[in-house]
Parts: sequence; structure tokens; C-alpha cells
Amino acid sequence: MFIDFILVLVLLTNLKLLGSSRLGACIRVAAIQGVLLGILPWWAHGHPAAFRVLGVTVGTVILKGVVFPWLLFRALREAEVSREVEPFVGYVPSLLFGLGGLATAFWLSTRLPLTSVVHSSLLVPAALFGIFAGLFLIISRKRAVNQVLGFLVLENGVFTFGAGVIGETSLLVEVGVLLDVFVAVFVMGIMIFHINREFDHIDTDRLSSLKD
Amino acid sequence: MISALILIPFVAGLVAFIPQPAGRRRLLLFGVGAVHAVLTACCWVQMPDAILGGWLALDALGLLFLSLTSALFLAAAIYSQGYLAEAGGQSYEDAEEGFLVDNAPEAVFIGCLFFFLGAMTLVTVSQHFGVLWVAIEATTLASAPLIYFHRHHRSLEATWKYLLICSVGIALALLGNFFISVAAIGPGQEQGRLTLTELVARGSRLQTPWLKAGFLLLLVGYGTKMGLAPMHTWLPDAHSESPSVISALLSGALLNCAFLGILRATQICQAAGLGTFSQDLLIVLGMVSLGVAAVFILGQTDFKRLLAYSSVEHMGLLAIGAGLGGAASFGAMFHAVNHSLAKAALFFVAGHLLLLYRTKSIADVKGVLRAAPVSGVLWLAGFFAITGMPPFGTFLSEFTILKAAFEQGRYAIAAACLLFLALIFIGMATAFLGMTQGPPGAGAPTPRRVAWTMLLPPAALAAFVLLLGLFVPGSLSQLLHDAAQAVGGL
Amino acid sequence: MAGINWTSLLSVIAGIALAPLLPGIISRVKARFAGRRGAPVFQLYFDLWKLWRKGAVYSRTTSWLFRAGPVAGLAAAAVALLVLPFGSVPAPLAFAGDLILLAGMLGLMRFMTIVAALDTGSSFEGMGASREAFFSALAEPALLLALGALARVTDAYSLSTMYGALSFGHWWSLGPVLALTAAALVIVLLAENARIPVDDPNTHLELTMIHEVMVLDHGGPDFAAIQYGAALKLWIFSTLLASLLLPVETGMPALDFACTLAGVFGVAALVGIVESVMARLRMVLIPQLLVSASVLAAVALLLTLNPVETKAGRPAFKAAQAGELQRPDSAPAQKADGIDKPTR
Amino acid sequence: MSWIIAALAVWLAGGILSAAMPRGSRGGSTIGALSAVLGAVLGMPPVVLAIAGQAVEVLRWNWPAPYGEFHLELDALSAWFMAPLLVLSALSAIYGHEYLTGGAGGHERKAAGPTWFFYNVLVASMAVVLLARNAVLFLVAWEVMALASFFLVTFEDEQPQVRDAGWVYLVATHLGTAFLLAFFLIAGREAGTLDMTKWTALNQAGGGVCGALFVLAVVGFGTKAGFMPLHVWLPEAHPAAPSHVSALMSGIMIKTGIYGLVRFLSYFENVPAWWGWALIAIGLSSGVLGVLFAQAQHDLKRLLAYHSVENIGIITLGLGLGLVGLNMRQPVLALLGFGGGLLHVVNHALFKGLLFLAAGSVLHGCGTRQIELLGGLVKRMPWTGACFFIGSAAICGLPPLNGFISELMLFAAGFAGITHASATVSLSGVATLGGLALISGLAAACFAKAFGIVFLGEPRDQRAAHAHEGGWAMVAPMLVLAVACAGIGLFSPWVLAAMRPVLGQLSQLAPAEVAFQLGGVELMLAGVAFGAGAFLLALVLLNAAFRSKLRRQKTGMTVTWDCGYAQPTARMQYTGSSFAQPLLALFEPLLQTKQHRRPPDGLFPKAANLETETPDLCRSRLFHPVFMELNRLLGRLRWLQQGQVQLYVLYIALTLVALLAWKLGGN
Repeated sequence: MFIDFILVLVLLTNLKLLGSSRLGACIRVAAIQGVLLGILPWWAHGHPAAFRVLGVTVGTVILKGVVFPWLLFRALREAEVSREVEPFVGYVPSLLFGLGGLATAFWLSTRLPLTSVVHSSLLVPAALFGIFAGLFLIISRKRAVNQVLGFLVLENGVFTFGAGVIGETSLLVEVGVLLDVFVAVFVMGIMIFHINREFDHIDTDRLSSLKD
Repeated sequence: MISALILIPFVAGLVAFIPQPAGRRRLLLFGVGAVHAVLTACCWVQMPDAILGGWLALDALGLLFLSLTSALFLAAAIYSQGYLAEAGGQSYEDAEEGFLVDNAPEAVFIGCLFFFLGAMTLVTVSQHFGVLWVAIEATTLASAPLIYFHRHHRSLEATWKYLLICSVGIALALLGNFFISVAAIGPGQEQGRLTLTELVARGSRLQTPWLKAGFLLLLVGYGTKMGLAPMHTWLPDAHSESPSVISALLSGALLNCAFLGILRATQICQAAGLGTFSQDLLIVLGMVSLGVAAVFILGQTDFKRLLAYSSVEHMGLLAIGAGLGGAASFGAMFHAVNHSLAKAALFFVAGHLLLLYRTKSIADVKGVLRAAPVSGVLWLAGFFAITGMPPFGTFLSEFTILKAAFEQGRYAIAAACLLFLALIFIGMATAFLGMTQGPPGAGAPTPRRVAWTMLLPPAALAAFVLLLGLFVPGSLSQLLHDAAQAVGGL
Repeated sequence: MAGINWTSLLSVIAGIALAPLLPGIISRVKARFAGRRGAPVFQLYFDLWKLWRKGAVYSRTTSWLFRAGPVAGLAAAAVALLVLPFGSVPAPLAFAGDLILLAGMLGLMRFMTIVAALDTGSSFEGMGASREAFFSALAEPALLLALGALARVTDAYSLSTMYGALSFGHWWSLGPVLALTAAALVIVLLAENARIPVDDPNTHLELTMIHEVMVLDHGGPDFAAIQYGAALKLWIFSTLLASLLLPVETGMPALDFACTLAGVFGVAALVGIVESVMARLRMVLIPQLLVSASVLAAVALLLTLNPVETKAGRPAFKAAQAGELQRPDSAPAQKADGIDKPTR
Repeated sequence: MSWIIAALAVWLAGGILSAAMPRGSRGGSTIGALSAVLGAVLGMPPVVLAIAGQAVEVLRWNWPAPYGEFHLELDALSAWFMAPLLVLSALSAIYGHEYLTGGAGGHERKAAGPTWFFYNVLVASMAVVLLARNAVLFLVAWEVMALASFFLVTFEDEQPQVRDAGWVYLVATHLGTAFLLAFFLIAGREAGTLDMTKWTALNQAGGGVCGALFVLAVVGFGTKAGFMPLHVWLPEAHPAAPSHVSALMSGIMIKTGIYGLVRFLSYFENVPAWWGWALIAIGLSSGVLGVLFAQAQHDLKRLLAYHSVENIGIITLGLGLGLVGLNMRQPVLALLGFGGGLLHVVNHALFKGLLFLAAGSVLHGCGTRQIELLGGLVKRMPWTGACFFIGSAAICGLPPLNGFISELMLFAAGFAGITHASATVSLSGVATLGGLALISGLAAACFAKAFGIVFLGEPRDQRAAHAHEGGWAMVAPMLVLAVACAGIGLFSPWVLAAMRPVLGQLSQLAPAEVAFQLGGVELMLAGVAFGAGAFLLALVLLNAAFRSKLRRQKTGMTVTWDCGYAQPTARMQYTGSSFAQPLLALFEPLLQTKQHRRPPDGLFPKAANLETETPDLCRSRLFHPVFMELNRLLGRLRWLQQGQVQLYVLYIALTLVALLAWKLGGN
């Protein structure tokens, strides 16, 4: 079914994020992921797309596909950092981890029975894998920008599932969620700006003076 | 009523951003705090009706935490009058390195305070899990600028960690919400709504695996916000770097809100007959928190971090209390009250010390009892209150929790609790006694009076804790009992 | 109220009258060993009389305690004499636990002497006081354990009852126990009365003295009181020992009395012999001697605990002893509680 | 009971008032002292009645706190501990009023108000501890007692060693309380209620549980009472506190630990034998070690503090003998053991209170507690000297004073044990005789030193030379206590009669049974009283004779005849260290006294000196290393918080995965 096709694409984007070495590329991939998530609800349901689904889709595509990438690129320009990702963990190991995470995600998904609303057996693995990928990006990369990116991916992972079962949650909550995520990323952008101003760099490994 | 409770702070927040003389803005701060407190008091008299089709309603649990939040905000509002006069303004001499840093504009500070209050109020009144999630995330976003009030690199770092870690946690909690919503839909059932009453009503018909996974994610997510080890890592940084008044609110009110989120989830588990499942998790995380707190309190060199870790300890106690269930959940509720009051008082006094001594290092603060008698007495009283010494309320609540542990024959847990509490007491005694007693010594502060607006709140809070240790008013204990029953205790 | 046994006041009078003889006997024996004629046996009487008629010289350092010391010591010794049975002749004041009063009074006497010595502020007397306190602290357990052994053997703890019950039969059945006890008592006697090998009363080097050096500053009647008190103390210990060594119990009190008296003098002679044949121990060795005394007494006690012995040799124990509560009305109850009424 | 409530009210009100007084005024201390005395007077009547065996007074008020009830009961046992509390608190208050305002020890002048607040709170909380029958109430009062005494101990917190003492005390008492929490909660669980009057239900509990309870009680209460090796706070806190507070703490507060233990034991009909043996062992070790360490001290109050450890040991020995007696169905042994122990509780309160007050006026008059600097005070402070002498004689257990009576009863218990058929019981007797004899002998040696060096001879230092006696407010309380010591010693039979109710309560015998079983003991005490009387009579007569004789002779005054040395100086006197040296040398392995000596050498020796110090072995060898090691181990874990945000997120991830695997991985 078509939804599976989209989910597979999402999985691949995540893998690409783990593997790619260029910040710009990562941001673009994240944007693509956002768009994919935006259109996911259309196929997520048997019943014809309601108005609210449309609204949510539009919102999602605009935010995740346009606004966030723009914000991130702007932050990059502000910080005029080199385009390298500068990972703690290399790209090949990252990919290997990605495979491991994928396996874990599938294993966990077997623990959760399918229900009428989860229309694809790929939904849960894709969501979990997105989360794992996001967490891994945050953990394994040095740059503050990378961490915002990781947070976005994590958010997308959650959203994958949400979009899959969107029928069950109400519009108000959807909007609230989107709003919150937006503000979160916005504030993070501001913080990056400040960090850059304070330290003239956005390597978070220098952000470790507070400790015991 | 509820709408008023929520809207007033948000409106005030917007008003605060309108350019106006500082004095008026501070007055507004106090006024809103007072009004909010009065409204909350009214809720004690008569429980307000639900609005938005039951999405927003006030039950015993909510009222308890709402009252705490409101009371602490009022105290903070009074305290801020003096604090802003002292440390507010355009620039501020950094305590550690001594260079001048500029503050965030006061408008931002006060405005965000209002939003913070509004968000927390929303948390306490929301019966719908989606709304609850939105509200809790909102508290994070509203409080981030507050932590970054004094704009130097350490507060910046703290804010960044706070923001990132909490956002990650909250994101996980969102997935938890989705899972629960799926759990609510049995095969071939009508679509579920995420209101508490609905879910509790469905109870045993919820799908166990989804519910389990959902609760787990919520626990980790909100637990991050609540400061349960090992997700507590943002807490000491944020508490130590933010202005003391903010630390007081974070520790006294915000952590409770996150705890409320977890309690809501446990309510469902109770209804679905997964009580032991949720309680095991809570106890495990609680014990870990106690242990971690003990590790970092012993030999701690920074008194605000010390207080922060003590918050981790008490959050652990709350989790253990809720996890033990039965009489212990009453103890947990009671302990939440005591801890909020005592810890807020301590942070307020920590603010005095920071102003007087210009340092957060325990070793450099000496002879407070002689240098600043009132602050010294309050500091000492707060110490005995937070370590659960009679005649302070914390003793009674900790006693209740421990009693339940023994009653249930969980000797290992009880023994571990006693051990960790003893270690923590040793650590804190070493720090506090060293600071308060003896001659002021070399690093003695230039004797200056602390404004009464900064003395009154901690004194009042400490008096409350003392009062709760001498007797528990009937209405309060009734409320605590109802709250405990709501989470499956008695 | 414990009854006073007026008939037995005789033994007290004997003690008061004859105590000063003992040092005389000792020195006489020593003189004989040394091949001298030696001083008359009644020497101490003459000394006391002479001292009593003398005046006194006090140090300005001293206070009322210095004057109170000798008197209080003498009074304590006299009271101790009250509870001391003479052989099988019971003491005028006899009650279960009177032996503790005896020990207490002797302790008081010692304490007063030490305090009086320290009152002079003299370094020598301080030294003596220190040693006296030290050694008597070690001698105390030996004395009580020895008395405990006797109590165990005779199944009572009133001196009069104990010695009244003691008979040659006990020596027959429990010889080793009594022998060890006696040995312990001998050592305690030597230590408490400042005798060789623990102390040398008539050396000329104060550094080596214990008791004598404490009383350097006393003179006149005070010194007489001290000398006399010391004699009484010696009498008390000798009596305890003698009554143990020959527990004669013929029907007639007079004969018993005479035998015990002979025994007491015998003990004095024994002390004289010991002093003649032994040298003074080095100070560092004295604690070992005293501790060994306690050990001897303890061993004696443990021997009596040995169930075989209790069965074979000691019919003394009644079933009531082992046992559960006695009703007030039943006759053996009087002993069941281990406390016995004064002997009349 | 209304009287008791009135007393509590007076104490609290007076305390608060005195704290509220302005800093400068002396009104605060006056009010505080007055209220302390008044409260004691108010509390006396019911206590006396209760000791006399009148029916138990009960008061139950509703206390709105979880599991809490304001439940007080005054039975013979409580009253037996209440009586010394009331007496000593009143006397110490009178004494303290002058002592504090006199500026003892030359510490900085400070507002006395707060001190009196804590003093009154301490007295009130101790009273509640002794009366409480609700576990929560007991614990609250227990901790308030600890807090109040802590603030009193750190009264002179400008001195580092006082701060150190305060820390040690606070930590020690808190750790003890942790054990007590466990104790009360387990006991409450087994008995099914926190109402302590219903805890006889513990008899139905399993032996293992009761054993655990016993151990918890011994550790928890023993920390307060000062059993070796839990005594570490005692030699620090008692010297640090103002002397009238030391008197109260050493006289009464540490007894609350004994009270708790006795109260716990009183719930059981038949106790296992090993409890008795454990208490005997604890008692003997505490007694011997306590007196040995006391012998090694140079600080007068520290010496007295170690003697508290010794006397607590004697009391515990008595309790142990009592338990063995109960277990072996030997009423006389039980009565003698408990009787001796309980009587020693009162006696120790009297003579230790007396000694601490006397030590206080030495400190007050000379400004130092260093034994080696004092001397010859008996002529400069005659009253203090006489009182200290009586106190010393009493604590050494010498007739005709009260200390002798309680030790006599314990010795008698030892003999009663020895003359018992069963070898085990006799063994307890053997241990008692040997141990107690050694203890009292060593105590005599120690107080010969304390009294002799401090009060006799010539002053070794200017401070001692210019000593002055305190005012009547400081002398009168000491005199009262001294008279009390002598009184108990002389009228012991009546005292024993007064003990019948409490002994009946402990031995669970009918009054007639108690009276019958105590018959022999009364006889013994009568004999002793007769002996004491005879002693006093002989003393008076002989004294009269000697004085009259010497009045007729010529008596001269001169310097001490130091073997002919004509110019004796004060520095040539024997010092406390040299007095104690032989003993310390013998017990060196136990005490590990450190010697710092600079011996004279060369043809023309420069100044030489010798210092000895005996640190508390349990603190330096046991607790300190343990805490250090613990701290080191925990310190290893501190890298957890090392500042990298990535690591923090990793924690979250790992927690999530671990919990998921744990809770979902199963089935």
C-alpha cells in the first residue's frame, strides 16, 4: 500500500541523515522528511481526507518543509561555521548503529499489537527508528545546529506515528503540538544565535563548564 | 473561574511587554500574583465547574498543585520586588567572575513570569492528555528566558541544556500520548478521546501493551522534566544559574507540575489494573534519584547546586511514595507540599546569600548567623526543614512514606531510603553548619540590609512548614486524602 | 534492721586490741631470719603511745582534707571490723552483702589516704598516691572474686554465714578451689598492706615506696591514726585468710576463737617469712602479680562452676536454688532468694 | 496530669518569652530560669505520687497529624526518670542564670535569650519523651530534644572545636534516630499500632523480629545513651556545652536512651537470655573503656564526659543482670539488677550533675578546664571543692554515699548470681564481680587524680591562683545535690521502698511478691545504713577526740616536707599525666596514648617538655576511616555529571531503551 512506500522513504531519509557529512545536506533531507510527513495523513486513512487533515497537512508542510530549514540555514549563516558535521561518532559507525536501531525498532514493534487505526505494520518501526535516529544525532554530533536538527528528526519520528493515527487526536491538540514545536525550534534558534555571540562558535563541547 | 485563572496571567503577560515604567510593571506582577492566589483560594471554598467539555477541570489533585503554584508565585512576586530592585536593572555584576553582564529587559522577565504562571496553571487544570502535554511544553519554553535573565555564558549554557534535554523528554512524552490514544481504541471500537475521565472509565478495556509503552514514554518524558535521575542532569545547572527567585519557582512549582503529569498517567494505569507495573517503575526511578542525590550532595561545593540536588532527592521521595501506593501516596502528596514550601524558602534565602557574599561557593560563605542574623536563622531553619527534622512538616511526610514501606514489608527499600537520607543529611549538615556558624571571617560581606520584601516570603514559607509539622489542618488533610485516593492510594 | 550480735563483740574488741601485735610479730620473724633479736613484739603499741602524745606540724599547702584523712581512714577501718566474723564466730553486724560493705569501707580508707597525700602537693607523695590507686584498682577484682568463690562454695554471701558454713569438709571436697582462693587472698593481703614483694615499708629510698611515702607529711596523732589503721587493715585481711585456712568448728566458741586467733598470728608469721625470703618486685612486675591474683580467684570460681564437682562434692545446693519462685509461706523460701537472715 | 500540662506550658511560654526579650536586657535569662524552675515545681506532685505507685495518669488529646496522637501517660517507670529531670533541670537553671550572665570561660557576650529558649524546650521535650505513648509524638519529641541540645552545645560556636563538636553530635544523633525510625516502624507493624501502650502485642511476634527490634533499639537508643563504640559524640559535646547544660545532658538526656531501652524491654513477658548477655557485655565494655579513657584526659569536663560512658555502662550492666534474672525466673537477681540499674540512673543524675556544675564553677572561676593548669582550688573555692569531693566519692561508689548503694545492689546481684545453681547464671555473677570491681577501682583512681590535682596542692598557674568562688546562685544548687547524694546513701532502705512500684512494673511481679522478694535486699540496705551511721558516728567522735587533743598540743605550720627539700615550688608537684601514667602504660594497647616528648639533652639542657594526648579510638580508628572510604567511593561516581549535553541525552536514551526492554521485553 502507498503508506508503506512513504514510510520506507522516511526510514531512508533517516539513514541518510545518519550517514551524511554535510550540514546543509542534512537540513535539506530533514526538510524532505517534513514534507513526506505532511502528506502522510492523506494515505493514512481509509476514509476520505477531512478538512482538518488538510489543515494539519498544510501546516506541517509549511513548518517542517519550509520554516524550520530556513531557520536552520539562517542560524548557519549567522554562525558562518564550516559545513562539516564534526561528529563524535564517524559516519560508517553511525550507519551501522542505524541498522541496529532499525532492528530494535522492529523488535519492539512486534511487542505492540496492530489495531484498527494503525494501518501499516511499518508505522511503529518507522516512528521508533525516527526517534532513535534523532536521539543518536543529538548524542553523536558536536554542533548545536546538529542538535536542533536531531531534535527535529526526533520530533518527526513522533509525528510519523501521530500522523499515522491522526484520526484519533483532536485538531486543537494538533495545532497546539505544532505551535509548541515551532516555538521550541524558534527559541533554540535564538539560543544558537546567543551561543554564537558568546563563544564565537557553536561547538557544544565547549558548553560544559557546569559540572560537578 | 478556571478560564480566569488561565487567562489573567496570559493577558498580563502581553500587557507586561507594553513599554511602561518599571514600577508599574512590578506592581502588576504583585497584583496578578495576589489575584491569582485569591481566585485559587476561592476554588478551595467551591470547586469550579469544568469547561471546554471537561477538558479543563479542577479535581483534588489539580487543586493541590494549583494552590502550591499560586502560593509560590505570590511569594516570588513579593520577593521579586526587592530582587529586581537589587539585581535587576540594566546590568548586573556576575557573582563568580565579577565582570558586568547585562540583564534581559525586565519586560521579558516579568512577561515570561506571567506566561510561566499561566502555563503551570493550565497544567494543573487540564484533564486532557494532549492539553497537558502542550501545557508542560509551554512551561519549558516560558521558563527558558527566565533562566537566561542574567546574560552570561554559564546561564546561557544552563538554558541551552535545559531547553534541549527537556524538549527531548517532552517529545518522548508526546509519543506516549499517541500510544495511549491508540491503547484507548480496542479493535473495532469507536474512536477514543484522551480525557482522563474517558480513559479511566474505559479502564480494563484499554489495550495493555500500548498502555504500558505509553506510560513508559510518559514517565521518561515527564520524568525528565520532573528531575528524576538519570534524566535530572539539566536540573542542577538550571537551578544554580537562574536567578534565585526563578530557581524557587522551578523547584517548588515546575517539578510538581511534571509530577502531576506522571500522576495522571498512573491514574490510568490504576484504572487499567496495571498498578504494580507503574509502581515498580516509579520506585526504581525514585531510588536511583535518591542515590544520585546522595552522591552529589556529599562534598558539594556550590550551595545552589546543593539545593538543586536536594530537589532531585525529594522528587525521588515523591516517586517512591507514589510507587508504594496506599498510605504512602498520601505521604507523597503531603511531602510535595512540604518540599515546595521549604525548598522555595531555601532558594529565596540563597538569593540573600548570593547578594551579600557575591559567591555561590559554600567554602567562602561563613558566619551567616552573625553577618545577617535573619537570613542565617531562615537558612538554618530551612536546612532542618528540608532534611526532615521535627518539628517541621517534612518529618511527618517522610515518616508516612517510610511507614508505608515498612507496613508493606519492603524492608530493602525502606533501609535504602534511610541510608540515603542519612548520607544526604551528613552532606547537607556539613555544608549548612559550616556556612551559618562561627565568625564571619575574611570573606565577610559589607553589612547591608536585605529588603523586607525579600525577607518576608522565606520567613512566611518556613513558618508554614513548621506549622504543618505541628498540626495538619483538616481541610488540607482532606484534600491530600482525596488527591491520594485519585492516584489509587488512601 | 540487721541485728547486732552482742556476744560476738568480743572479736571486735580482740581486733581493736590485738591488731598492733601483727606488725610486731612480722618484724620479729624477720629479725629471727636475719639472726637478730629484733624489736619487742609490742613495739607498735609504744610507737602509737609516743606519737599520740606528740604535737603535729602541718604544711601550709594542706587543707582540711589532710587532717580528715587519717581520722576518716581509722573510722572506716573500725566499721569494716564490725562486719568481720572471727572464724566461725559471726560478726556483730551480719547481713547478706556485708562483704561489699567491708570492701567499700576499705576503699574509702584508701581513698582518704590518697587524697590526704595529694593534699600536700609533694611530688613524692603524689607518686605514692598514684601507685596506691593503681595497684588497689587491680587488687579490687581479686578480692571480690576470691570472696565470690567462697560465696559460691558456701552458698551464701554474708561473711558471717560464709565462714560459719565453711568447714574442713569443704577442704576435703573442694580443696583446689579453696587453695586457689587462699592464694589469691594472700597476694591481695600483701598488696593491700604494703608488704614485700609489693611494697617495702622500711626501705630508705622513698622512690620505691608506695604506702609509706604517702604518709611522709603526717605526724603526731595523725600518724598514729594511720599506723593504727594500717594495723587494723592487716588484722582484717589476716582474719579473712586465717578463717579460710583453718575453718575449725568445734562445739565450743571459746576454742574456735582461740584457734582462729592462733591462725591470725600464724598468717602474720607467714607474712614475716615471705618478707624474709623474697625480694621486692620491680614496680613494672607488680601489676602482673595482682592480675595473676585475679586470675587465680577467677579460676577458683570457674572450678566451682564445674557441674561434676557441684554434683559430687557439694550437696550444699538445694533444689530450691535451681528454681522457680518460692511462696512466702514455705520455709526454705527464706534461702531461696539467696539472701539469708542475720545469724544470731 | 493537668499539673504536667501546666509545667509543659510554663516551660514553652517561658522559653518563647525569654527569646522574645531584647538582646541587651537581662530579663530574658531571668524569665527563662524562672520558668524552668516553676515548671519543675509544677511537675513534681504528680511525679511523686506516681513513684509512690499511684494509679497511672493518662492524657489523650487528638493531634491532627498523620498517625499522631497527643497521648501521655505517667506510670512508675516514667516517673522514676521524670523525678531527676525535674530536680536537675531546676537546679541547673538556677546555676545557669549566674553562670551565663557571668560570662563563663571568657566567651563573647551574647544574648542569653535564645539559650534559655532552647534550654526550656530541651527540658520540655525530655519530659514529653519520657511521657509519650504515641510513636510519632515520641519521635518528634526525641528529635526536638536533639535539636535543642544541639543549639545549646554550639552556644559558643565562635570556637572551632565547639563547631566540630556540634557537627559530630548532630550527625551521631541523626544516625541514631534513623535506627529508631526503623525500630518504631517495625514495632508498630508487628504490634499493629503506633500506640505504645498496646505494644505488649510484640510478645506474639516471631523471635527473629524481636531480635531485630532489640538490635535496632540498642543501636538507636545506645547512640543517645553513649554505649561504646557509639559514644563518640559524648566526649565532644559535653565539654563544648555550657556547664549547666552539660549537667543536664549528662545527667538526664543520655538517660532518655536508657529509658527507651527499658520501656522497650518492659513490653516482653519472657526475654531471650542473649539479650541479657548482650547488655551485660555492652555494659562491662562501656564501663571499663569509659573509665580508662577518662583516666587519660587532661580536660576536666572531657574526663567527666567519659565517666558518663562508664556509668551508662554500669546502668546497662544492671539491666542485663535483670534480664538474665527474668529469663532464669530468678526474681531476686532480676530485682537487684533492675533496682541497681535504675537507682544508678538517679544517682548518676545527682552526682554527675553535681560534678559538672562544680567543674563549671572551676571554669567560671579560673577560665580554664585544663587539669594540669589548676591546683589548690579547695582553699580558694571551698564550697566548690567540698561539693566536688563529695561528688567524686559518690561516683567512685564509696560509702556512705549514693553511688555505693547502687553499686552495692549490683554487686549483690553478682553474688546472687554466683550462688545460683546453674553455671550460666553464675557466670553472669563472675563477670559482674570482676568487671564492676575493676571499674570502681579505676574510677577511684581517676577521681583521686581529678580531685587531687585540681583542688589540692598548690596552684600550677596564675589562673588557678586567682580563682574565685561563684555566687550563692551557683553554690546553692551544688550543695543541694551534695546533700541529696549523702541522703540517698544514708537512707537507702526508704529509697528502696520507693522503688517497689517501678520494680514491680519491670519484673512483672505482684506487689506482695516484690515486697517479699525485696525483703533480703531491704535487710542488706538496713545493714549498710547502720554501717554508714556507725561510720559517721565514729568519724565525729574520733575527729572530736583528735581536734581536742591537737588543740592541747602545739602544732606548727611549715612547707611540705619534701624529703628535706626546702624550696618546693608548684611546678614540682605531681601532675595529672604523671599520676595517670602507670595505668595508661598498662592499658596502652587499648588507649594508644600518643606521647610528644622533648627530653632534656646536652650538657646544659634547654627547656624540655612532654605532651600526651589520647584521641578517642572509636572515632579515629572506626568511624573516621569508614566515612572517608564511603566518601571516596561515592566521589568516584561524580563523573556522571561532567557537563556534556550529549552524554545527558544519552542517559535519557539508555533509560528509555532499558525500561522498554525491561517492561516490554518480557512475556
